[in-house]
Amino acid sequence: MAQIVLDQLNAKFTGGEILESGTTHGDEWARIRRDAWIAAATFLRDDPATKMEMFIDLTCVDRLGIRGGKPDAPRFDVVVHLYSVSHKHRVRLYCGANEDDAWVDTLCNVWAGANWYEREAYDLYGVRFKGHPDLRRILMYPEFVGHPLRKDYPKEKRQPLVRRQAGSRE
Amino acid sequence: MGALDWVTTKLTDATNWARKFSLFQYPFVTACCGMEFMSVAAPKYDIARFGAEFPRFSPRQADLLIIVGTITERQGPALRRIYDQMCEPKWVVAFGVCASTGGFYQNYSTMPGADQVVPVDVYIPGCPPRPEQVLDGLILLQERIQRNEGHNQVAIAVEAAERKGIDVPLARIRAIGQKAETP
Amino acid sequence: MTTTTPPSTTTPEMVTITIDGKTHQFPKGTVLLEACNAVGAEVPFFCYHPGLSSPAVCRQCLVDVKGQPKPVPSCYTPVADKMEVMTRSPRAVDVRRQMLEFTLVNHPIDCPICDKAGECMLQKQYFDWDAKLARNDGIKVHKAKVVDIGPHIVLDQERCILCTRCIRVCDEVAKNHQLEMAQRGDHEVLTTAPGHQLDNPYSLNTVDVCPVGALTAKDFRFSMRVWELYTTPSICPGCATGCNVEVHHSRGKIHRLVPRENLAVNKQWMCDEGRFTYKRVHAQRLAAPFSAGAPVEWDRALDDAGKLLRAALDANPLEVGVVMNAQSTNEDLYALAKLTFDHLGLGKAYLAGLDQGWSDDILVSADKNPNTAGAMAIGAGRLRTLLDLANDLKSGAVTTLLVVGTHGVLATDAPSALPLDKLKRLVVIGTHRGHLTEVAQVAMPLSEWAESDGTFTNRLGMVQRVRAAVPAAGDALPGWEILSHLARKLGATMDFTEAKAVFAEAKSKLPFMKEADWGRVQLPVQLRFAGSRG
Amino acid sequence: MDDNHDSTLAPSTLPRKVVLGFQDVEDLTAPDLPTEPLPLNMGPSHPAMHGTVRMVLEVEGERISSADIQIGYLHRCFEKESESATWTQVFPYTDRLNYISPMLNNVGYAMAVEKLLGITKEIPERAQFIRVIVGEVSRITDHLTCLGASAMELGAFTVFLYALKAREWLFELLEEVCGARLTSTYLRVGGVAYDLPPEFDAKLRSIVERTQVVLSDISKLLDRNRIFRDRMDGIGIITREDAVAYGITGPVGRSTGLAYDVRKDHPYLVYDRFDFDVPVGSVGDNFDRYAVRVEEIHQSIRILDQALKQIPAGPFMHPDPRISLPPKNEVYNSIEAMIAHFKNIMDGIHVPSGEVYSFTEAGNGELGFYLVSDGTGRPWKCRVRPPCFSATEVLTKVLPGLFIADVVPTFGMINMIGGECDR
Repeated sequence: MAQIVLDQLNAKFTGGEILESGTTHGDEWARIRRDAWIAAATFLRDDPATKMEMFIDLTCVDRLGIRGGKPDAPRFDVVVHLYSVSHKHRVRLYCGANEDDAWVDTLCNVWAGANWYEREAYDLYGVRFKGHPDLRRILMYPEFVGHPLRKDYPKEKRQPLVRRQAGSRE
Repeated sequence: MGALDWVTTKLTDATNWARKFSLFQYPFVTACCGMEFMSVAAPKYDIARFGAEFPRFSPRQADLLIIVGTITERQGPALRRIYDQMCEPKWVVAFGVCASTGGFYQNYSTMPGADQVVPVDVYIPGCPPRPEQVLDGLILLQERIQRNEGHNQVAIAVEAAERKGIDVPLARIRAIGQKAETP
Repeated sequence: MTTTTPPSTTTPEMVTITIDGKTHQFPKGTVLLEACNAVGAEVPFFCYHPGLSSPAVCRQCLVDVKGQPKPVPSCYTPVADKMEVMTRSPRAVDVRRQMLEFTLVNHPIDCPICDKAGECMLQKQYFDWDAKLARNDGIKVHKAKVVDIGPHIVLDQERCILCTRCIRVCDEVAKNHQLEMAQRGDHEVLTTAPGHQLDNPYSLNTVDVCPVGALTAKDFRFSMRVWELYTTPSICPGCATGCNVEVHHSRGKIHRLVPRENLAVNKQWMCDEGRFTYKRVHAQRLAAPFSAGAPVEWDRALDDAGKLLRAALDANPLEVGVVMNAQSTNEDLYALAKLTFDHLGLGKAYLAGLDQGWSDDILVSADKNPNTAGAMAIGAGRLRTLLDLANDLKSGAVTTLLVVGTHGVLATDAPSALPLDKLKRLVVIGTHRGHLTEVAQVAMPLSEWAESDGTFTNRLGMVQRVRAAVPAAGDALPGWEILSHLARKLGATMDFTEAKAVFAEAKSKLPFMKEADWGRVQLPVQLRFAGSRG
Repeated sequence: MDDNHDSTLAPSTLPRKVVLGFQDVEDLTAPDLPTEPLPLNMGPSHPAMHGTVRMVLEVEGERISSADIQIGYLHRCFEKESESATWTQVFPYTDRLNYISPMLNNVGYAMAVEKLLGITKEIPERAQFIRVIVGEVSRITDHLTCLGASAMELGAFTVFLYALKAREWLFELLEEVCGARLTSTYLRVGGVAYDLPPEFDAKLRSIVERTQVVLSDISKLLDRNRIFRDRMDGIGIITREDAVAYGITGPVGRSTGLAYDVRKDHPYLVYDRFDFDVPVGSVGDNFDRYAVRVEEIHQSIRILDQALKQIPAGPFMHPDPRISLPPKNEVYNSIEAMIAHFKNIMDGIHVPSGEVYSFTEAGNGELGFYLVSDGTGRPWKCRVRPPCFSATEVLTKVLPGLFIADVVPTFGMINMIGGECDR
């Protein structure tokens, strides 16, 4: 359906910036090299044939020890979903980042909406977004330590801000 | 002095009777249960029939804190502050399982029951509880009030304990929403 | 089994066969079922087991072979040249379904109360290959539900599907024919000889190989549902054999050990004794640091320990002794050796460990310590025995002792041969409470084998990976961490931040760890999602 | 259908005059009024903040100069919980995302898993119609609640009572369908849990008629109401460009003139068989959002009417025994069904490994589910794309320049739902 988007991408970026691309379950996706992240996004937004002007979603996947995954794949994938209101087609972009240098360039200057989504991804996964205007935690409180949606964060590890004196329940 | 006892007990009964039918509630509405709370306030299950129709959105004017919905760790200090701002005598109702025990949210962010932070008089289970259940819980509370029970007695005891030097939960509340260290 | 054994390379001669239309090459003599599973044309089975002989009694592995009048049991048929196998042909699938239906006719509706439910092969095969509703609603044949056939095992004859795996385990692994089939037809039952019990030292393997819940371990049954369990690969600390095991745990508590396939060490088996080594992780643990008999914070304990040792070193380094332990991981031992010999330049180091025990020529080794070989290699001849230590203590040649790992240093509680009374200073880093930790000036909690990452070196010199399965008891820390803190207190620079770093350094220094591999990070897998273990 | 709906109220045909109280805006901002910046904190326990948002406003006099919206007070770890639950066990969590319209979340999630399973086309037709019907009913409850609550926050308590009255009827209908008033968990992967109850058709029709009466009452109360209009007209304007850049969809997005409705642009289930319109605003202010929601309720009613006419008989669950549960009496009486039930419940449906993004039109806009499966019975990742997250984000840009009193209606018309925004 949106094969045109991938074709445009592959036609524009011939220097190996597009690591992979394909269609699974009817979704077009492309894996972008980290240094071309902004360029690819801007191109998709501005190119008349793709015109991905609507920012749908940005999140992150932690592939720590995922069964069936490639051993050398990066641990984190920043995943962006884009939509073109005029052409009514979508695309999903991946950008890998490894644990030791978990950062990706920010998309805030391409789509204003990316701001909070990137804050969330940073909050829950600890992936930094270079150039983000105000990279604070958004869902968790500032005192929270760690990044809870990482696979190695225990589900029930609470970090209370306040507790009542034990035993004072009637 | 029997006579005096008689007078005082009757006096307490009278005040309690007055209190239980003029509960000024502070609905601390956070989540799904709020929808059912609306239904309770709405015409069909008219909570006004029990003298608790008047929500006061200022803790200073309320004497019944209804905790409606999930309390997260981030919400905790705010809830505790609201509770501390209410004047004695005060009562607390946990509306729904999330406020009672955390419900099926057992994870890093949700608090396993609002009673981790404030003492609770009546727990209303259900996810969310049906309005009938809520009214039932309210009646339970009214009976407690008539019997002169309720955690406000406990709160006084806790204050006494605190005066004895047991550490004060309030003191452990940090200012909410400080700026995070930007990376 | 999830992994099939690679075809034996005894005969170099290869044969070409066609499986589901694709041609493959296999060494002559390969069992057809293994060939099929190796190439992904999965064939179900009950009675077949990679480590046992195949009697072809369950008829679940029937496949069509061109030219054969009827489907053949693939677990019994060796591959032959130009063989054409159809594992998915309608006839084969239908025949397998009918056999499965037969198996289910008399199977009790026990899943909700059955310990095997969740890792049951019968459930798996039915769901993968049949998934049709029952066609008969006759009365099921009833047999004995609770038969106490051994010290560790309970038998439920109704659930048994007569695959005879357990019989073959006793015959071929334990070399001890203790189980037998009795009766005929739908009254056939598994049983022991009258007056005898299933009590060989490998009896619990029958529970592992049992595809259904007929044989259940007394130690485990009704204690935990398997889909609540998480599994972490590790090594059995029971003896120097170093059997590969899976640690099954939930919410910080270990519930059982089961063997993990490693053809070079323990194949698919382990001994009953080893299965119970997990109990020591949760019993009598030293949970907090102690100084002068009172529980203290870590910093305080380390300070005191540092002061003690510093004083001793200033007084006379020759009187300072260090006791290593053959139960410690290579990492702990390496860190200790580095501190002792390289940094402090001490001469008196001793090796402790559990006493010798019984052994056989199957798996069990007389040396009951998992890492004696590693300790020896790291000590490089500088380690002496506890006997020497006793003498040194008597003669007063050693007045200060640093003990890392308490296993077997003393008899459990009573003061034993070691004359500790002569000691001026005693610092103990140990896992369990006991006389030693009580008399010590400073005692610090050490994490057990199942609580820390590291490697063991077994009697064959293989360096095998131990993984942390459960959080450490109380404040316990791994040895290398405690030692690097202690080193800092003693003015030595040994700052390891993770076990992997210790491993890497040890690997670069020690020849016997050259080929060792740390392996990848892996999260504990929930058994419910690991599928049936079979 | 639109008889008792005042057609002069179609968005963008209304007389507009940006007034505040009875003074012109300019008078309030005369330069001679000395002001100094003052930080003002609203929430998290502010009656109009739905208990889950904290706004740190900086005001100069009455005017807001900057706004810092702090969400996350209702972060219930939807993703972490989902990762430790089977695919079916995630449904209860989806109920509590947008808890005013749980059915729509159920639909979105179920369709995502089905897309990953590759059985989207095989869902029985009756199940698809049922999904549409309960979904639209939920949409009506969603909009009714939004309207009523916002009106109440502006002092129109009667409207709240009217809206709640109608919502109560719909809740009771849903209760007959799935046994729960609010948190339904009615859908399953491959269909729905139960068939529709008897006389559902008649009941729904009568409720719809009564609801339309209620709607006209609400319109009469609000549309000519000066207090209401003053807080609505020209307040909190969102431009179409912002809507696109921020990814704002649903009523809020459409109020800006962005004619994007998943049901129209990418029809799913059987929405392509119904004739309905997508109301679109022109200014993007609060009143457009109000009008769009009112109009959407009418469109939902149209869809319901057609769906009730077209719904076929037949199965309501996918036949595959590896997806749907066996009949209960079989489970208790035969080992085969017992095993099937056991595996379905304990192992969960085994979804092949892969990644999909599936999106539906929920009460607040495009509700997306981005699922990652590693081939086991539980999601490796179950990301939900919350529609009102973007809409709340844009407030940081919309609020500055408004007056403090405008925050409440603007925020109310954004219809930020804590469970969905914070997840």
